[in-house]
Amino acid sequence: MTRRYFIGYFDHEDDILGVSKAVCKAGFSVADVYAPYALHGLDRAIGLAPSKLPWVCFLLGLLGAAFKVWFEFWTTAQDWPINVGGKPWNSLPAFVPVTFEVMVLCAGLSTVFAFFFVSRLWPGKKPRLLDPAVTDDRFALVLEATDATYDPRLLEGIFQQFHVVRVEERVEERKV
Amino acid sequence: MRDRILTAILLVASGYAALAVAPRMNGYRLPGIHQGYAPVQPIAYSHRLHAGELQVACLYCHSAAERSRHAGIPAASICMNCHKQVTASFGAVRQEEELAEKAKRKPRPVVSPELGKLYAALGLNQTLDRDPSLPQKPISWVRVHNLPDFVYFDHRAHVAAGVACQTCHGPVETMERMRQHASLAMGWCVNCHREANRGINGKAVEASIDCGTCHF
Amino acid sequence: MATVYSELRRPLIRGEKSTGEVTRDISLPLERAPSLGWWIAFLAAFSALSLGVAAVAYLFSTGVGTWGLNSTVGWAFDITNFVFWIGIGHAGTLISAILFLLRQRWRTSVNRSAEAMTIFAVICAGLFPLIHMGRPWLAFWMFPYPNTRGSLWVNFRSPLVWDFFAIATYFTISVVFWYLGLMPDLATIRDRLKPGLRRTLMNFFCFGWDGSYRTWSHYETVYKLLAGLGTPLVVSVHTIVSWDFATSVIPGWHATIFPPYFVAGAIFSGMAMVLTLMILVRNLMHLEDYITPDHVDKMCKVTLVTSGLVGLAYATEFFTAMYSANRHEQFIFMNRAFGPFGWSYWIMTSCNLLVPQTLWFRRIRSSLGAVFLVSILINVGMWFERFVIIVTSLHRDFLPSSWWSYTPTPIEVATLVGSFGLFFTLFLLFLRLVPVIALSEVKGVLSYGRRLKQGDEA
Amino acid sequence: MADHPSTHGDSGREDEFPELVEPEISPRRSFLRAAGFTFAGGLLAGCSRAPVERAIPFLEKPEAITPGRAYFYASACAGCTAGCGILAKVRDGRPVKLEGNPEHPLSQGRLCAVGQASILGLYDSARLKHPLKQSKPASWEQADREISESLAQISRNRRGIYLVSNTITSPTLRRQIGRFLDRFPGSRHVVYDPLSSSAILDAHLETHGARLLPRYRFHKAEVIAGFDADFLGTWISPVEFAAGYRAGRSPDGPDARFSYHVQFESRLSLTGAKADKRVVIAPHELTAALAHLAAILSAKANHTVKLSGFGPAPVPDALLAGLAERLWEARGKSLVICGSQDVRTQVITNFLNHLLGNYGATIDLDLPSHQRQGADRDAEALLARLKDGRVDALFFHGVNPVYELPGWDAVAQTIQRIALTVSLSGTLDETAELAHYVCPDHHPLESWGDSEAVSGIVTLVQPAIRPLGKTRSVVESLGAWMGESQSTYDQLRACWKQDVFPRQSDVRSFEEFWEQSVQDGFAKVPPARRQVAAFRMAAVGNLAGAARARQQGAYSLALYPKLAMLDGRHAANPWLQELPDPISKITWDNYACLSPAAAAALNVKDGDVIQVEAGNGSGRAVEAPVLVQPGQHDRVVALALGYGRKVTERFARVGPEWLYGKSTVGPNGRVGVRVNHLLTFTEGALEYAGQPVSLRKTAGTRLLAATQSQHTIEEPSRLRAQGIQPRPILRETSFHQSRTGSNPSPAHEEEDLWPPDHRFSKHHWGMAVDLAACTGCSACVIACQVENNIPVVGKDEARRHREMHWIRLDRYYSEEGGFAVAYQPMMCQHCEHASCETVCPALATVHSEEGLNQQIYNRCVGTRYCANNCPYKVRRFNWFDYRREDRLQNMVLNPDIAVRSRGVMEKCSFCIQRIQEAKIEAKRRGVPVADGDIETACQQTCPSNAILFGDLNDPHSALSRLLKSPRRYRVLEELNERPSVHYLALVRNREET
Repeated sequence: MTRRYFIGYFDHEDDILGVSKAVCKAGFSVADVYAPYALHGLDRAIGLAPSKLPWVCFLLGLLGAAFKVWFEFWTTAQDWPINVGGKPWNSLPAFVPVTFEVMVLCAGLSTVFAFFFVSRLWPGKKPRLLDPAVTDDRFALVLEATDATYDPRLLEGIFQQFHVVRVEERVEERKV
Repeated sequence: MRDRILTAILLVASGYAALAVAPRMNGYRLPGIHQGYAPVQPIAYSHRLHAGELQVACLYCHSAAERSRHAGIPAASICMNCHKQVTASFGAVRQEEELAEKAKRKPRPVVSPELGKLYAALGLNQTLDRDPSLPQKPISWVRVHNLPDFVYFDHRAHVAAGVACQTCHGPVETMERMRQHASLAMGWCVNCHREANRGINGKAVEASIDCGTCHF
Repeated sequence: MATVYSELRRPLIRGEKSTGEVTRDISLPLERAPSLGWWIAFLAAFSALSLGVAAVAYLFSTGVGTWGLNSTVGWAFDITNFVFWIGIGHAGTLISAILFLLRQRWRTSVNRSAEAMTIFAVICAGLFPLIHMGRPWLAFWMFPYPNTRGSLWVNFRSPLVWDFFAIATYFTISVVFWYLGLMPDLATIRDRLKPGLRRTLMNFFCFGWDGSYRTWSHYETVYKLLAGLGTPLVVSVHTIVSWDFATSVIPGWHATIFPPYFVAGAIFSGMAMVLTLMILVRNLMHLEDYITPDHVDKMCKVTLVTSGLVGLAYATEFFTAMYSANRHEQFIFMNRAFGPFGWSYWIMTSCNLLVPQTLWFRRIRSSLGAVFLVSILINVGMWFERFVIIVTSLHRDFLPSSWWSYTPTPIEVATLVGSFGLFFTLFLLFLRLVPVIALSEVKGVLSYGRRLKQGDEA
Repeated sequence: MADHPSTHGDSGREDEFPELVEPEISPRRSFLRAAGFTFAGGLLAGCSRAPVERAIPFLEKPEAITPGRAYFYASACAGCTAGCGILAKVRDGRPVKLEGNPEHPLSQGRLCAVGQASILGLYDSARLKHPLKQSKPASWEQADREISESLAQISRNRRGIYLVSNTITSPTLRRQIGRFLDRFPGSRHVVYDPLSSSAILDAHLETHGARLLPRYRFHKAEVIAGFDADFLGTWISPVEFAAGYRAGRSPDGPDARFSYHVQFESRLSLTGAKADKRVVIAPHELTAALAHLAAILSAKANHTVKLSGFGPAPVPDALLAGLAERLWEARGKSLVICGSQDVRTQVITNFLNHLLGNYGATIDLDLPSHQRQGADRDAEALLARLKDGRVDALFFHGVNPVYELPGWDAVAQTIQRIALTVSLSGTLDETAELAHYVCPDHHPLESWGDSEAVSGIVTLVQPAIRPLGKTRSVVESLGAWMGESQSTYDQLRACWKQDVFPRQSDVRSFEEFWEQSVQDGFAKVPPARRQVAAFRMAAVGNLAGAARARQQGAYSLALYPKLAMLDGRHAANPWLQELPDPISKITWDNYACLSPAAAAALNVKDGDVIQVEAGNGSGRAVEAPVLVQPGQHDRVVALALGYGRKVTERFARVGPEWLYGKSTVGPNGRVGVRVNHLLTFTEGALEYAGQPVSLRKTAGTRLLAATQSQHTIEEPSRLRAQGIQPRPILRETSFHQSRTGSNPSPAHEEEDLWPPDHRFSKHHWGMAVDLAACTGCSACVIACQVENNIPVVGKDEARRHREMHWIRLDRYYSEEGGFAVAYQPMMCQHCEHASCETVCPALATVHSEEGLNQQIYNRCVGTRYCANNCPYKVRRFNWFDYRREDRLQNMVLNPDIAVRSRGVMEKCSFCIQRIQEAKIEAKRRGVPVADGDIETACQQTCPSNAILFGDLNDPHSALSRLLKSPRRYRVLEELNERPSVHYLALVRNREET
């Protein structure tokens, strides 16, 4: 299947924010924006849903903590109870620090791995480089030409409004 | 290029560190688990024959197990309790008798090569009497069950509690050559102690799993 | 976006940099051969490291007896260094996580190197619990793993096990956090390179980052989450380190004030170390536009506040001892200040309480040389704080019959020097291998304090 | 398990034991050190299989021996001449521990530090393994032939043959020597003791007409007045005396009694530390003090003897009058003893005891002691003869005069020049080095023998191991030179049949008597009563006004034996060298003790070297480091004997060798300095104290290895907070208070926030330490060291406060209410709420179901957190691999315990191996463990019975009963560690104020 993309390059943060908003307003749906740094308000501008990663963080953190507190209880009080300094078998207060650390570890690592997963990042992945400068000082707005409302002329007009540097159409062969 | 030099320097430095440490490491050895260890013994003594076929009780030879932490390897004199008379396998003796009958001569004494080593160790002559001119040389068995030195094991407690020898040593009565049957790892000991507290053959047993039971 | 910008705000980055200029400024040093200054610094650091490696090799081959410890003082330089380094390791996460959550945007210039500092400091810190062991080759026994010993686990009641988990977690999360921040910048570097091995390598390390906004959006969330996790983590780590002492029975250690006291002290020493390093980096890497006197000024203020906190803790300890009517407690504090190790106590108080008072003055804060000196003194003072806590408490505890003194051996001193060597070696390599300044973050704050001017143009 | 458990050599082979001389490296250490190194080398080694272990059974097993079981052989201790009965514990053919023989009337099952340590001498690789001729190995045949020929020749000419020995308590050897002297006309036996008491014997010759040493019966004494006699430490028979002393001082129970003990002394001795009242006087003031006391008492007794001319009383009259009053009240139940080597002083002492009616009561003359027989006069005469060239043959046994006696170093060449010099010493000591022949004696554990240390108690010495070298007992050697070839065993039996057996009438057959004696280890056979003449008043009359004329000097010298080193015969024993002196707490050295005032006057501090010169420029001087010793007379400098011996040169290699390690030996290459040349023969007695000396500060300093740095419980006043009581570590009460019960130790409130998860349902082992009984004699320290394979660390490590002893004797001085000393044995307290356990990350120290704080060496990773968190600081860390300097001495290792590797924490285990052994044996027999079945090593050896181990759970155990005492307390109770070790408050018999 062939996919057609319409790409506009911009040099300024305000322009990309503005054009994104304008394009959305005009009814286009933005395929993606490429930016050298995170822009505030862009996700709202292009209508990206909030990330669900906090849930991953919360649930896996909770899971890690639960496992760890159970594990500590099991090893100290059940599997092989050993009298340590006359402390009770179930020394729950003493289990808290490690539980907390494991919770943070699980939450943090799982969030990051989930992020890699949802963003499809892995070591050595071949990047979709629109322009080497998008990691330097250039912004790119990508629209996919599948939309019914797709009108290159209208787009060009909006782009011009926001000091577009270059406009490009790209055709990609993609397996579905 | 400079990075490579750097790498080289780092490697050389760690090499030197290793060199400083390595010579001191002689003799550092991990206590391993030697399950299945069955070394060749100086005399091919068969537990299968003695304990299995002939049903000699374990404690007949390893009598110290009742009174000492070590079960002990029997003195050669214990062997001689039987092997004063029995000098070779029944088959070999029969064969010689038959041959002698055929040749119409007195049967010659038959000594199996393995028992010959025993007699040699004791310095016995042809008629199995002590010959002072022959040197005595104790038999140097290879220890099969070696616990690390930081483990204290006492046969007395186990024999008194009624633990069967086979529980730890395995089916000795089937072993041609003695073999380490169990892992003798700490977990193996501990788990047996845990179970033993439920009683051995209906007899209440006190098998502590305190560390100080074995380690001091 | 009808945002109103304050005119009072001064730009965070000086020199009217454009985004591209930022990229070039930060990337160029990585592409150039190292300067002579770098080489001198590196050689010095590496020599110190080698000395430390030799000392540790000797320690491993001969025994802990090569240190000056004894039956009464079982910890001294080893754990002092450990707590010292772990304290240093707190500023990075503080700057990247807590200041991030507090929306202190000036952090962007320093967070990368502060985080790197954290990681290297934690590496240095983590080494000491390992090498202080009598049988370091058995250190893995600290970790609960199923084993052939009937599954003998670890003692979860022991603060050392807590420590092990805390440091392991802190190190992991710090590395992940740092690396996450590094990914977009590595992509920037990659895109400046010609196709080849280095570019492939860079792409490998940046996970094929392409600046897609879907990724950026998740990235922002993850960054925020990690910052959220890192904040309690950083507090917990030094809290747990303080529990090594606070849960014991030794007077001078057994104090409920220890967790906040240690955390404040850690931030204090960490800030001092950040100041030391930033002033060095600024000059070494010519980052005058990115690390500005404003940054130094802000960090000085944080240092001043934490110095006050630490001072309060010192005073509280003494007050508690006096108020407690506990004879052991009272003695240990008298002994701390006026006993045989009194000198270390007075080094500690003068460096940690008196010296930072100079930071009240703008003239001092704006003089980088003065700040550099102050920060070094604070580092010295904070090292002695740990020494005071550990050694003076141990050397005269309950039974006078076992009172004893402590003198370090050259092996211990070499180990301390070696840990600095390791730290600076790693830090100098860091300067050469990755962008010292978080490109993608600095680019985000370029407009800060200069929009008004642009608006005028428009 | 240094042995290979089932490894038993054929006991019939001749060459068996020489193998032991170079034992294979014990696998224990390499194993423990095990678990390898994560470095490559470690990994490689880890891949290989452990070395093949061999198990060599007996060819013919002796009926009575089961491998792996310990057997006890009754014998006699040869650590000194006190002749305590011992049991030698033998495991798989090697003696591993000595314990007192509980049946023995002298030691009563106890042993002192020296006795405990003496077993190490058996495995001393420096012991001679064959005879020497001119320092070169020779065969026995050659040596015997040549000595016999030489003897015959000398004897034909009736020239001077001298056999020099120390006190010989062995009837068999005495008999053999008698025969030897008869066989060679012109031969004489000279007996001297390096630690002489000859003045006591000489005084009794004057007062009672017999040169003998009485037997002192401390348990009968209610008032004891000691004058420079360290009877609890080093004087004559300390174990027997300490046991007797203790028997007279038991403050608990309905039949409580507590003797009153006054000690007059010039330096702080162990005995003075224990005394209820301690009076510091200079050595030369002793006579006057005794004379004045005698004058008061003779007045009370309405005697007319005048004792004047001894100068003014050196102590306040009231003090003497008070003491006299108490002594007089306790007539017949008092005891005056004096350690002086001045015969006049001893005569006055005898007179005092006579006045008090102590002869026949607390002093036994009928069954006297043989523990000191030396006649210093003879030794002095022999030296003169040697110088005159009137000596042709010299035999030395048990003495080392070249080291021990003054003037002998000057005759070294003479000794080599005379016709025949034979040393019977087992080691190449200073005298043996000069001898033409050295015919080494067995170690006492290798030989048959006997000992009659006290009349009527004949102890058998039986071998516990085959001789490790080609040595020969003295009895046999003497026999060989007389042309006889009887074995020692035969000689012994012959002697017993002739002399010992007839003394009794209970057993008819000698064989039966012999069997019984071998089993018991001794025979109680009182000799026929020997009539001792009544007290001769004339002896006292002669004294009047005859105080010894003395030169006056700035300082007077006191040469004294240290508890562990005595006369230096055990100087090669590293255990004794490393034992902290209970007074000074210093190891591996001797030093010049000066009082604080004297040190201030000389402007010296600990470790500054001073020169002590005697005899005004006669060259008799010694340089020694200063030790500031409280409790010492201001004009006295005290130096310990027994140091600076050549055998200590071996200790240059003791302890770990590392970059900053310092050698154990001093600049002279030896441990300490020899001071014996400062001794003098004065009026026919070796004089130890009272000689005038001059002191001079030198530029040098020496490091002293002390194991304690703070000497008082009170904090330094500069650091003491206002209104704070001293730490409740050591409690003290007076006998009166403890009687009236006005000193109850309030039981500490025990509150628990935790659920009671840990009840000790079976046993709960605990211990009680009675501070009233403890004398600080340190026997427990060595007993523990032997029992528990505790390494020797060397001086440098001791100086770094890394000594490894599991039990230490905390010694506290107190200045309040007069100078006082208190001892507190401190070992692991086995706390129920042990703070060490909680902090160990690896579960290497945990609590047992029986209340023991267990240390699992092989699990220990060595964080030292436990030691830091121990309020009692009783944990010991293996900073290095502490190997034995003498590998042969690995033979003494207790095979039931691990040897700890480097990097591992260790501490008192309550002798868990003994607990396990008792439990397993009980299990085997099917009976419960009975109270008293388990004795820890420290308890077992304690001469004053200060330590009691037992089951706290058993309300009827001796321990539980003892702990009902109001004196009971626990150290640092307020920390709620709940120690299982309880202490009983120190008691002193103090006048109430």
